[in-house]
Amino acid sequence: MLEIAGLEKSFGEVQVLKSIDLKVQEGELVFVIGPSGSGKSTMLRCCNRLEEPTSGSIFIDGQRITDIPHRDLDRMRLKVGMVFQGFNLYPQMSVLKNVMLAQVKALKRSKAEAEARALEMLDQVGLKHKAGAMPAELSGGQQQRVAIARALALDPQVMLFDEPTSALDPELVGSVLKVMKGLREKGMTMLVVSHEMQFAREAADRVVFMDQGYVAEQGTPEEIFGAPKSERLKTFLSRVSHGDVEAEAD
Amino acid sequence: MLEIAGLEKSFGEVQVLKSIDLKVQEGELVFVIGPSGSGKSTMLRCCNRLEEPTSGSIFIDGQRITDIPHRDLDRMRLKVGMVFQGFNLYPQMSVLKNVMLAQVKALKRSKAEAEARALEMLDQVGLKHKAGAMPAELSGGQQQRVAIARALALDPQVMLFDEPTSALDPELVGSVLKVMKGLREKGMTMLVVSHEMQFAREAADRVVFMDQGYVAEQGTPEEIFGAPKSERLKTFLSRVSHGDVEAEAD
Amino acid sequence: MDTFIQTFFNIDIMMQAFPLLMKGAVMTLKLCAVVILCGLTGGLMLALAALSPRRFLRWSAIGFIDLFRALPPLVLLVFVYSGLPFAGIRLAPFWAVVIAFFLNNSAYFAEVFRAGINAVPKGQTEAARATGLSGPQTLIHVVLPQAIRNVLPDLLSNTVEVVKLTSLASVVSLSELLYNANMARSVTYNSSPLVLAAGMYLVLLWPLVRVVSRYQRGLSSSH
Amino acid sequence: ETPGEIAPIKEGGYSVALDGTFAPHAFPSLDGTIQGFNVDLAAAIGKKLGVPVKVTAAQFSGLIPALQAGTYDFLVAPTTVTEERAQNLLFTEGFMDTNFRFVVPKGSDEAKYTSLEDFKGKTIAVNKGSVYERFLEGKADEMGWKVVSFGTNTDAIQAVTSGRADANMAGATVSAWAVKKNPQIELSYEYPTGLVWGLPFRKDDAATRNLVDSVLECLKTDGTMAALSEKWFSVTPAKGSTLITPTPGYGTPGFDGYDPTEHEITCKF
Amino acid sequence: MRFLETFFNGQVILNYLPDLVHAMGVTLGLAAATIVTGILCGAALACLRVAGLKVVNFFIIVFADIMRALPPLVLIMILFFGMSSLGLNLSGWTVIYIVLSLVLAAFSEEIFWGGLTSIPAGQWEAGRATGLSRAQTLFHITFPQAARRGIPPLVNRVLATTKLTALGSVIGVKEILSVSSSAQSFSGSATPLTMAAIAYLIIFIPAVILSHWIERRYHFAT
Ligand SMILES: Nc1ncnc2c1ncn2[C@@H]1O[C@H](COP(=O)(O)OP(=O)(O)OP(=O)(O)O)[C@@H](O)[C@H]1O
Ligand SMILES: Nc1ncnc2c1ncn2[C@@H]1O[C@H](COP(=O)(O)OP(=O)(O)OP(=O)(O)O)[C@@H](O)[C@H]1O
Ligand SMILES: [Mg+2]
Ligand SMILES: [Mg+2]
Repeated sequence: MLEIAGLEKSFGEVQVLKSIDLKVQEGELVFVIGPSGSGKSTMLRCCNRLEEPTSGSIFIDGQRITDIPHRDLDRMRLKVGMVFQGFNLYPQMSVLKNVMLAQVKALKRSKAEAEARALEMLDQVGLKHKAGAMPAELSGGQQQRVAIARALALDPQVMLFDEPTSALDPELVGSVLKVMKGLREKGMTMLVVSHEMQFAREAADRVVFMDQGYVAEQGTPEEIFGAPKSERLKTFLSRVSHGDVEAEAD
Repeated sequence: MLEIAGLEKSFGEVQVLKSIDLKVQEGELVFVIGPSGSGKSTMLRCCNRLEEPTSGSIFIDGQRITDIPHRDLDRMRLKVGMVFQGFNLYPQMSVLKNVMLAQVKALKRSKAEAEARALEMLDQVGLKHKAGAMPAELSGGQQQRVAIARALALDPQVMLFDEPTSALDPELVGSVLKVMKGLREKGMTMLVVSHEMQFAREAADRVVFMDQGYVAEQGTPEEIFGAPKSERLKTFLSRVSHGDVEAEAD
Repeated sequence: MDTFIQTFFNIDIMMQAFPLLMKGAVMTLKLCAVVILCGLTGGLMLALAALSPRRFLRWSAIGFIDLFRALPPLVLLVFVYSGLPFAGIRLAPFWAVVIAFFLNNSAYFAEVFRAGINAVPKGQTEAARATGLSGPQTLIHVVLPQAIRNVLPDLLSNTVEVVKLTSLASVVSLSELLYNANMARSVTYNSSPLVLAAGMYLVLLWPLVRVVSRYQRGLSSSH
Repeated sequence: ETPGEIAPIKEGGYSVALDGTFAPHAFPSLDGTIQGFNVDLAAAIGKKLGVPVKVTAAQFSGLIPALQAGTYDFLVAPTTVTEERAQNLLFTEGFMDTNFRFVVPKGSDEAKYTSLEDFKGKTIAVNKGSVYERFLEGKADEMGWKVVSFGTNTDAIQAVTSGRADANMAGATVSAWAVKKNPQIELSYEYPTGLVWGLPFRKDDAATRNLVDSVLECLKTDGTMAALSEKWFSVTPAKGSTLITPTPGYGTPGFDGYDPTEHEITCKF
Repeated sequence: MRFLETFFNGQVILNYLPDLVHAMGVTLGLAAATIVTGILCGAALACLRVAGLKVVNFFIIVFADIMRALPPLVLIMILFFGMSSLGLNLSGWTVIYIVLSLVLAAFSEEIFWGGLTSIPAGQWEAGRATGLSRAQTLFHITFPQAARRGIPPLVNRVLATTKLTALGSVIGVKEILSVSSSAQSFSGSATPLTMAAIAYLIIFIPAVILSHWIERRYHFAT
């Protein structure tokens, strides 16, 4: 479904991604973990060309998206749903309008159709009753679920999540993860950058560990968490799971 | 050291704190947990009168601070260090200036003295080398440690922490908790609102569970986490620790 | 085309008028110095009053701001200069201008400051108060520097306006740049002095305008 | 107030004002000082009274309120005496006649016009708020001309030179001066009005008005006015013209505020 | 009571009221036309600037700088007299309208642009990631936010610029100030000035109140 081959990306002099290869099968949920600055977000953003790859190819559903001309980008992006750490709901529109906007403007759905679909998606994330609310009136967890509904309403073939819960209070994380689990059960293909190890253990089909612009290790959750091979992954896991042991490298 | 007796607080019609009684002994580290909206922040903010209690008394070091007249509030607040979720460093000043400001303006220390003290405190939180940096150049964890240094530099008798790590990336949490652990070893009296259960287990002398404006349960970490009595606490603990099971109450 | 150049870009006439215009420019600068300073100070005070928790103070300040933003400065100036004497207050022209513009500018500046202060997160005040800083200390050391940074472009824009506004001072016989240009024009029957005056305004204000834009670019790159 | 009362001379002298963009009556030299017929007139008044007269130049909109407020003792701007103005201000007797004169582009047909009717259908530029504007507006329907008014007479003349208007109308002296200074225009028809220019005072200050009125009478008879006219207008006043003929009583006869008290003409104050 | 007679003379008020009411209409019309044109042009320029075309942006910046730095009177004189010596006769009303619109366009362009640059990148990305085009994202998402942020300074500018309609008196546009200063001169009374002040208050006080309402209405938490 999603295939990344030899992906490289530099910002000016700095090479952030150094040859990434990664496949996500249809219906698979792949988790990406790794230290800050290892290039997780950049890789994700390359997958819908929010960043332009420096070299390498990315295929979605067999179509090579890395050489699509700019004027066709918008159409391609409809196939890829993306959820950001910061939600990025449009503060000036109601929840319903947030979910409808791209349906009407990019997919050219009729208003009625878009509204029906929006309500359906809001229902799926458990927020149908908040359709009329403004984003600022929602908790972080609710905002993130709206962001998910917004992406889903466009019927994407793949969903990309960039740390969808890291800006949330602990109590609010659960509701978002629950929605993601629901998606998985419905067979959505998902690539998720996140530090929710517990969730990764339970729900992920595969876990990818990125380090310094490479895919350093990958495998089933059991392999990655139960029997990490590289030193770097071991250190990383211990740091993340007991937040208390090591000082951050300054 | 810190004693709260019969504390009540209403915002307009809504009573947020309904008779709170709590004692923190000298050198003790007390953890406050509880669901969102239960009044944890409000209670903390009453302790240095950022909120005015509606009724009840609070004593710090034997002095009743709830009837101090307004003009003496500033002096009282020097005895109580407070660290917020959002760090709230002053973005226009260097790290050093952040830590010096209140020393010079409120404590009337000389610049030289304030600077020496600031550097000492920055050293204690492991950030002496960042004294000249601007807050925006620091990671969240570093910013939070500067905020702690800023409070410590005023030689407070009690430190209050309101979710000091909840705005931090998981990898950055450790460094802040390490600093708090260091403080505990030095005998600082601390009242901490936080969801870092792991840390509470290891470091707290006592854990207080707040619910709907009451102290619903309290005890040693073993009692609270190992043998919770009330239903509410049990549900709360299961929600927080496996973020995946229950949807947030809307 | 030739008449156009003769009427608007006659170098000879510009040279003749230059000393007179320079005199005017000096008066304009003097006025600006005082007027801008007063406007900024007054605006800040008003903004603080408009944000005060005290109802009476707040509403008075808001009323003041709205009233003086609605009155044209020329009318205000004539009233100050010629109305106040009826109340037994006779002001020198310079001070009449200063007072009238103080009323007008501080209202405008107050709106700018108010927006700036509102944009400073509440947490900043709380953090400062929690470390024992007094209200005024918090304002001076923590809130204002950030507020001013938030609205620096607007402050400068407003300042540019004030400079241009000083051309009204001629109503009360202060011969500033524009009035002197008009005088020169009435002697020479030629508009070149006005173009020269425009050039002087440009020299005076362009740097300011540039700073505004530069600053805005700075803001955007830090986002 | 008693008719004919004359105020004592003010110790510290008088503060007077005019609009400084009104050549040849008051206009700047390029070094920034104000000169002109009315400036000299103010000085002559001061000389006769033996006290200083301080002349201030300001934009016209500020003059009248400041006079009313007592900032100025009187105005030395040439102000046409009209019925409406006389209701709010006191005037001295006319110090000179004010005829209206058209100014037109050099070499144009309009230069040969000899009556108001000739200007039918033309666009005429005029100084806003002047009696000329009033006059032209009042006759606009009858004469079928179009009136455009400008902030200053300089602008009105520029409207003629830039082709926005066919003619300009102003006081005869002003028009003559403009033509002298500006090669693009020439004089046309002069319309005799029978109106005069006087100096305005506050309504409640008849005593000072009377004082200055007597000074004007003196200046008219002792040759000062004639000399000023030659200096600024290059015209020797005709016998019987207002410039050299005192008017009986105080003020302008036929207008509000006229005080017919008879008195001797004297130059001793 | 000379004060009352000077500034509130009943006879004078009666005489000039009709003229002044008419002038209020002129001022209002001029102000409304200026506001609409100025803000629309400013918004269009700011949006154009987003496209990032170097040459175009250079001209926008130069335009905005000059319009903000030059006293509008000078522009008015040049456009009114200068253009007619080049054979283009614009009416006084048109000249004021053009110049004030340009000035307001320059200021509002800067305000909108400032607002646009302060919109978090995430908003752009969210729009683009859901398949909206650049123009759509600008139009539906970022510009509305920028405009709302710009409301307070924009209101300031709009008030200041529309009051500049008083410059119309210089070139014979019969707006409030022009009519009142004529009246002042005709009557020899300062009362018309009071009438002008009141006329301005009648127009602008509701405008200020409306602006407060707009500010509240379009304020949203972010
Ligand atoms: N637009 C950019 N310009 C320059 N450098 C960039 C840019 N975006 C990212 N980088 C750099 O690329 C590197 C990888 O960034 P990226 O955001 O992909 O890391 P990450 O693994 O997502 O980290 P985190 O867990 O902190 O989000 C970092 O060093 C970052 O500074
Ligand atoms: N200034 C205020 N005005 C009105 N209501 C307030 C105010 N501050 C807090 N509240 C209300 O008081 C209740 C308790 O808030 P508080 O912030 O103390 O909860 P908390 O336990 O700290 O929650 P969280 O974990 O989300 O921070 C909430 O219902 C909140 O909406
Ligand atoms: Mg990232
Ligand atoms: Mg809280």
